[in-house]
Amino acid sequence: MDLSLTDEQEFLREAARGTLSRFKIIEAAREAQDKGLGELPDLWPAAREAGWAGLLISEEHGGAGLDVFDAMLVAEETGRVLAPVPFLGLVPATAILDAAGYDGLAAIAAGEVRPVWIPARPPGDLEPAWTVDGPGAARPAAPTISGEGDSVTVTGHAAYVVDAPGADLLVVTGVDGTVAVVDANAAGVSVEQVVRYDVTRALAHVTLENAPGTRLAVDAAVAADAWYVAQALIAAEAVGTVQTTLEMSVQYAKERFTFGRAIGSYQAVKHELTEVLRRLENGRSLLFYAGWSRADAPDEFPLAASAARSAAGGALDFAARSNINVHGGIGATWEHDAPLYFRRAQLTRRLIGGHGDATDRVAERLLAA
Amino acid sequence: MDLSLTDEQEFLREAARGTLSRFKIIEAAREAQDKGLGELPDLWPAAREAGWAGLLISEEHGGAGLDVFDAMLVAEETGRVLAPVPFLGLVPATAILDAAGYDGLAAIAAGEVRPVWIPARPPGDLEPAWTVDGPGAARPAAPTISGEGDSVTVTGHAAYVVDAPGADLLVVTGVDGTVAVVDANAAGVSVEQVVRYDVTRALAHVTLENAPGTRLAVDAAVAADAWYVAQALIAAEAVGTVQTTLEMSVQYAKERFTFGRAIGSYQAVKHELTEVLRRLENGRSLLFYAGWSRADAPDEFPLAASAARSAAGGALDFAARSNINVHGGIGATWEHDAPLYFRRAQLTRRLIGGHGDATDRVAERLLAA
Amino acid sequence: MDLNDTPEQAAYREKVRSWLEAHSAEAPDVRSTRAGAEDAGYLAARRAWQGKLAEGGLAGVTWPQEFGGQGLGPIEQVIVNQELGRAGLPGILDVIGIGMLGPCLIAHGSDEQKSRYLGPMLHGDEVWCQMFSEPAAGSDLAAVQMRAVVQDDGSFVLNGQKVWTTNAQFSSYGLVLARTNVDIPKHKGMTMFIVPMDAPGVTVRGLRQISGEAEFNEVFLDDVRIPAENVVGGVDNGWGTALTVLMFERLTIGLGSEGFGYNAARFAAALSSDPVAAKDKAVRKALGEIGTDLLALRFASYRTLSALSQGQIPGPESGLAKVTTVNAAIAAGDLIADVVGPDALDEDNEWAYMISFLPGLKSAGGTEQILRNTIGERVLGLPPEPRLDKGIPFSELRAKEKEGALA
Amino acid sequence: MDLNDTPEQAAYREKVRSWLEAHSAEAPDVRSTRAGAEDAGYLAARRAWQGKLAEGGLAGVTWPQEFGGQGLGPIEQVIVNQELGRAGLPGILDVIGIGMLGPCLIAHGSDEQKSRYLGPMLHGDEVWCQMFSEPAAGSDLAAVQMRAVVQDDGSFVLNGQKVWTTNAQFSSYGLVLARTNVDIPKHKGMTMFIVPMDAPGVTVRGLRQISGEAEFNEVFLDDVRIPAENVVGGVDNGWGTALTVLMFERLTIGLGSEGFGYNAARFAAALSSDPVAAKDKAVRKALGEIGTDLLALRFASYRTLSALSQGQIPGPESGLAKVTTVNAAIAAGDLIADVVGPDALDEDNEWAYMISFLPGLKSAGGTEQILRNTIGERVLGLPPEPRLDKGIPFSELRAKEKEGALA
Repeated sequence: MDLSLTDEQEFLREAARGTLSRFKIIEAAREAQDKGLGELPDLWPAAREAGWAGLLISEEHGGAGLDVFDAMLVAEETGRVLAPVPFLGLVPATAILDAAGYDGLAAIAAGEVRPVWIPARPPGDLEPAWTVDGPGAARPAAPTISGEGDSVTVTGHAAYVVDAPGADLLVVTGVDGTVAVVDANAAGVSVEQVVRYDVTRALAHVTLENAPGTRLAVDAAVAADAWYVAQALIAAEAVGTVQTTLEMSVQYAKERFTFGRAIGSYQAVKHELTEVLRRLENGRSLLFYAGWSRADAPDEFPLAASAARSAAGGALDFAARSNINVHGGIGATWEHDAPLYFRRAQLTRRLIGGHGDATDRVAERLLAA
Repeated sequence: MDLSLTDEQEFLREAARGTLSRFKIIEAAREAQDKGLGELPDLWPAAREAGWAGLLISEEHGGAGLDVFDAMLVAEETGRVLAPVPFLGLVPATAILDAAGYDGLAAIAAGEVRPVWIPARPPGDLEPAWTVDGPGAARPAAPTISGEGDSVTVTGHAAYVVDAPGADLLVVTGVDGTVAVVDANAAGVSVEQVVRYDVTRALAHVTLENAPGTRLAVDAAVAADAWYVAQALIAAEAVGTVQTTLEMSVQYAKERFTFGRAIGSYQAVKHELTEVLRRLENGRSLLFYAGWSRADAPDEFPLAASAARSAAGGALDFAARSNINVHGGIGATWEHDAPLYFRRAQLTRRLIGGHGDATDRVAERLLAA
Repeated sequence: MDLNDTPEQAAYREKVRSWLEAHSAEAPDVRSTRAGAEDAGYLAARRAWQGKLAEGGLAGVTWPQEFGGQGLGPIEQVIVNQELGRAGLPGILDVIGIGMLGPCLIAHGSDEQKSRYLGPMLHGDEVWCQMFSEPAAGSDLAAVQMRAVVQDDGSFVLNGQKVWTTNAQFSSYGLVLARTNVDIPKHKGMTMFIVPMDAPGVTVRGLRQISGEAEFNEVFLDDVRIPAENVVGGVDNGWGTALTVLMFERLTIGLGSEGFGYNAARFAAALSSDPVAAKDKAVRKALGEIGTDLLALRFASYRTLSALSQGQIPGPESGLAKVTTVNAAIAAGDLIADVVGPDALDEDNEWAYMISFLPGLKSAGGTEQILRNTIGERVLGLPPEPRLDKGIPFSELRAKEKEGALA
Repeated sequence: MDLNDTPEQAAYREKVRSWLEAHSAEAPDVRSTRAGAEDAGYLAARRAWQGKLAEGGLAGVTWPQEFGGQGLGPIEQVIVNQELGRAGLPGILDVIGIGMLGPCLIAHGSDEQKSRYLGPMLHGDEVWCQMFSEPAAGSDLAAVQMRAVVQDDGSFVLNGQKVWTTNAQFSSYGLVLARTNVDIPKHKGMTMFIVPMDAPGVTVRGLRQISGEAEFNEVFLDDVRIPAENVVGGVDNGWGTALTVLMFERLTIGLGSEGFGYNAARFAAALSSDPVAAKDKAVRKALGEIGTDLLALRFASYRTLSALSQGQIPGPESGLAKVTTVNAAIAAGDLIADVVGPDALDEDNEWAYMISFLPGLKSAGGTEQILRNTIGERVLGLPPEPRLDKGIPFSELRAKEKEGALA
């Protein structure tokens, strides 16, 4: 029984933290809120250099051949600083492409070609079809992939696709659970960037109209796995963000005095922050479950990844609000950092199925067991 | 704008409190837990004497001709002391019988014949039929009332009918929303007393097999009204019980010292008890809404009564647990009073639709508006 | 239980309604004045309308007649508020001045102050703002650090910063709580001043909230010289004067209680158009709980009005209504954005604005924790927390805090 | 990340497993011993089984070899626990003695005490109970009032009441915290005693919980005379001795953490049979949240074990697992009873038993509030609450409390 990180994992995490620390991301995010996305640093060159593009790609194709748990360690670091790096949309795409033995893996591993995954939710006991994110409670059907053989055409729409702006390749799961790759610059492809509340999260609406694509040699299990990989990554990101907000809150609670006492000495504040810690630790425990099961017990991975997202997402919601509350009125002002984490929590809660769907999926798996 | 009680209402409330104070109900309930229901006092003679049987029956039929709000004042007092008096099952029955101009009203108003209402839930947007309480998430259909004209036969089953043990008349709503009266001693009628966790709440399973009955001249609106009258009464009862538990908790929090301070001086306890107060006050406000709308804005009564039950029921759940928590370990022992209120909260939460159904009905009415 | 007016109240209501019908054409439209400094024309119209309301007896309803008021009770003020709402007309511009600061001047001001300031305040010619809170004095208001140092000529020089100042950007005067004596315990060394907002050294800066809108201001005072005649209620007596303002603040909130526009019907309407959401039991459970809370507030406010009409002043427990409102609205924002999805978070969307506004509202006017302390102690009678700062000179407090000597 | 044993651990596990396979026929069935005094035969079988486990090296795994233990680490104890669970066999009867009180005797006891008591404890011949808590000393354990007055012959006479005493009804000895000096501050005047439960003046009374079952006991001491040689750790040094017990208590809980049998699969199974409930989004939301919490605990316990295997002792934050477990189980009880209806509240129903058991469990071993204080201070580094009882002689505390002089 040893859950400690290997030396390689420690190094990967420290390197990620070091890479991201070279950028003043939070400051840039505040600027971007006033002046536009152009204020954000371009983190992709640094990410390429750090080898994040090929983390999950097997070594024979030029990648590092690491596990999803390793990618989660990086995601925790990006979450800590709200890094606007196209990692969440990338990793599930590379998981599928690697499984398919896709031709262009070397260029992808090198970061020369950046793929993005269009989130597609696997069918469940209440929703028998593959669906994508869209407005409203009824989830739209995933795109249609037509044609026999390798060359296909793809038609459909997906809203709020994370990291789609600027991507080179779209990895599209069809309503039937098959997967195709579409060149983002191909005819019939529209990638419309949108901003929703959190400037550090790149989003686009993707529309495909008879777009030409290439079918990948993977079955629906690989497409489903990508969904849970994304859930695990969001969970890891969220754990990182919660860690940051808890540090902020604790620091302030020690320094801010009222009625002659540091506010952290009052039970109301102290117990709220221990509640953040409780949720954080539960989320972190489930990151281990997700990472372990992806490698060693794949049958449990959908449950583990969904639970991780549910717990970490709930922790982030709670921590982001709590952080503002502990800071009092000043924590709810434009110039303060606390709202940036709140914005992250608000948007992430509604992306890639949303936290609510992850919780429902936990129940579904438990009820079916 | 004057929400204060009239002199008559103040008198009714004081009289109810006085009547109930003549009995050592809580002590008897503890005894009954060990030795059986025979330890409970028979409150019915006192209730008759106080005129509760005829509260809602019009004066021309020998009753007091009062409003549901007045009955709620009495219910708040019965809730304060967990009085095992057959009031909750009686009042909706008399509301229907009075509306029907039922023959035997004088004897009922005098308390010589005691009717009980079999809770029947009016159809909603998700459940189009009249249903009764039963085990499981699927609510069973209400009994079938067959036959043309006044003489009918009734067949069906209803579980956990409050105050059914010892009742003389059953007021049965059919699956079609018509209503019939059945003599509890008639052929084909079985009333099987059951105890579920709260000895102060008389319950029975009622089975009707071609039981002879008399159709009442009321439409489905009257049958539906009875459901909401019951919701309003449960809400009032719960407000009374919460008031008692809050008083217990506050008293103990002032007297119990730990680490040199009364426990009520700690924020964790203080804020929990103000949360009980907040919920109590919201519940009480909705009692006014329910009482007012029943008399002056009947279209709003289903919403108001459902909201009152939802709020007061939630308050009772919270307060009953909080009361045990404030008392620490000793509050969770058999000899202590706190568990009696907890038992009341647990059972009531699942009777007559349950709190969850009331909350759903609030949403239904709001969505339909 | 009677939700109707007494005959006297009905007659008063009729009088108010008639006046409003006769003058409605003179009223500007209803619009937020929060960022109002940017639209001088609209502000001028609101000032003029306040003047007309004052002439018609609909401003300063509860002020004594000798100061231009009507000498009526809070229930008449509520009737005026209700009729304004019913007619879709804006009320007075200077709610803070007329509701809280004017009554404080009437209670504690000198005769000269009353005759100089109350008239222009009532008629909207001079708007006032309340300058109590500071960055390090929010929940613990008695911790104000703004210094007022007396000069040889008896005047005072003020230095320091105030924050969360509503309406400062278009106010003529501020009522300022400042510290005149640091050698005595913190509640005892404060003084209340009338500060002209155009005095040299006064700087007003908008304070943007999460939404990006400047709902409040920061106000900086740099060597602002204020004559001794501008002291309200006596030197070193500022805490008592401030408590009067806070008491009237609670009363004003009790009389208003519009719930910030957060009501069950509005939230339900946002969900009923989505047929999947409307049949989703989890959505309905959340909506039912939110709706129940907000419906309770309607009759809670009737209970407050009923108490007011019998001459009772709302106790601190009325603050629980704010807790209920804010938390229900937060839950509603979460629910609606969950159903609608990220489009609800578009900055131009009404729900995004609400979601951004609520975290600030949660701590505005005192945190939920402080409110629960107060209610637990004053309503439930629970013992207070130990106070470690009692009896210690203000000048020694910070040092003692830092070394943990108080704990 | 490796959930598997090291080679050494695997070998140990294999050894344990073999022993258990060889001796399983000698073991009694697994059954609660809480109300066990009523079944003397079963208790005798459990004592005998503990003796066999001790002979096989599977009891006192972490005790030093000189006292009959194995001198191994906590991870080997966990392996034993896991293998017992896997084989469906009961463990030792006297978890409290071997896990907490024996280690305390080893740390603080005299040589005579060690040689007299540890052997019979280890083999189940003499069961021990922990007698610390009192009606007025629960969260604030240092407030114990039980008096121990020294006599002319050096012996002590004990008077007072203990409560929440597990296993007292079949224990041979109790480790008793009592007050020997009331004229010094409360943490300083306590002494730890070994008390024979059959001494004249000791009365054990079952304490029934909400369910009606006596999960704990009250123990009354009336003029119980105890010789000086039964003092553990020195007169007036009882608080330090007690802290040792509490540290081993936390370790024991960290090693066990079976979650009281509350797990996600069990709760889901209770709901999956109801097809309407299984498709109800509100039910699923609640189940998903409960399940998520309980699933987290599985890997939380692996994290604890991983830390233990590296020689770290679990910190107070491991107490958060109990908070999560209890609150998730409470939510599960509510959910299941909502779906099943009142039949779930039939006293014979497993869910009624759980619903009755949880409110007591919530405050057993320290309330959630005290735990959150400790974690906030020791893990997050937040400042402590002001302590008003410091440095005040115990004999003056109650009077000062009552007059509010401490606040």
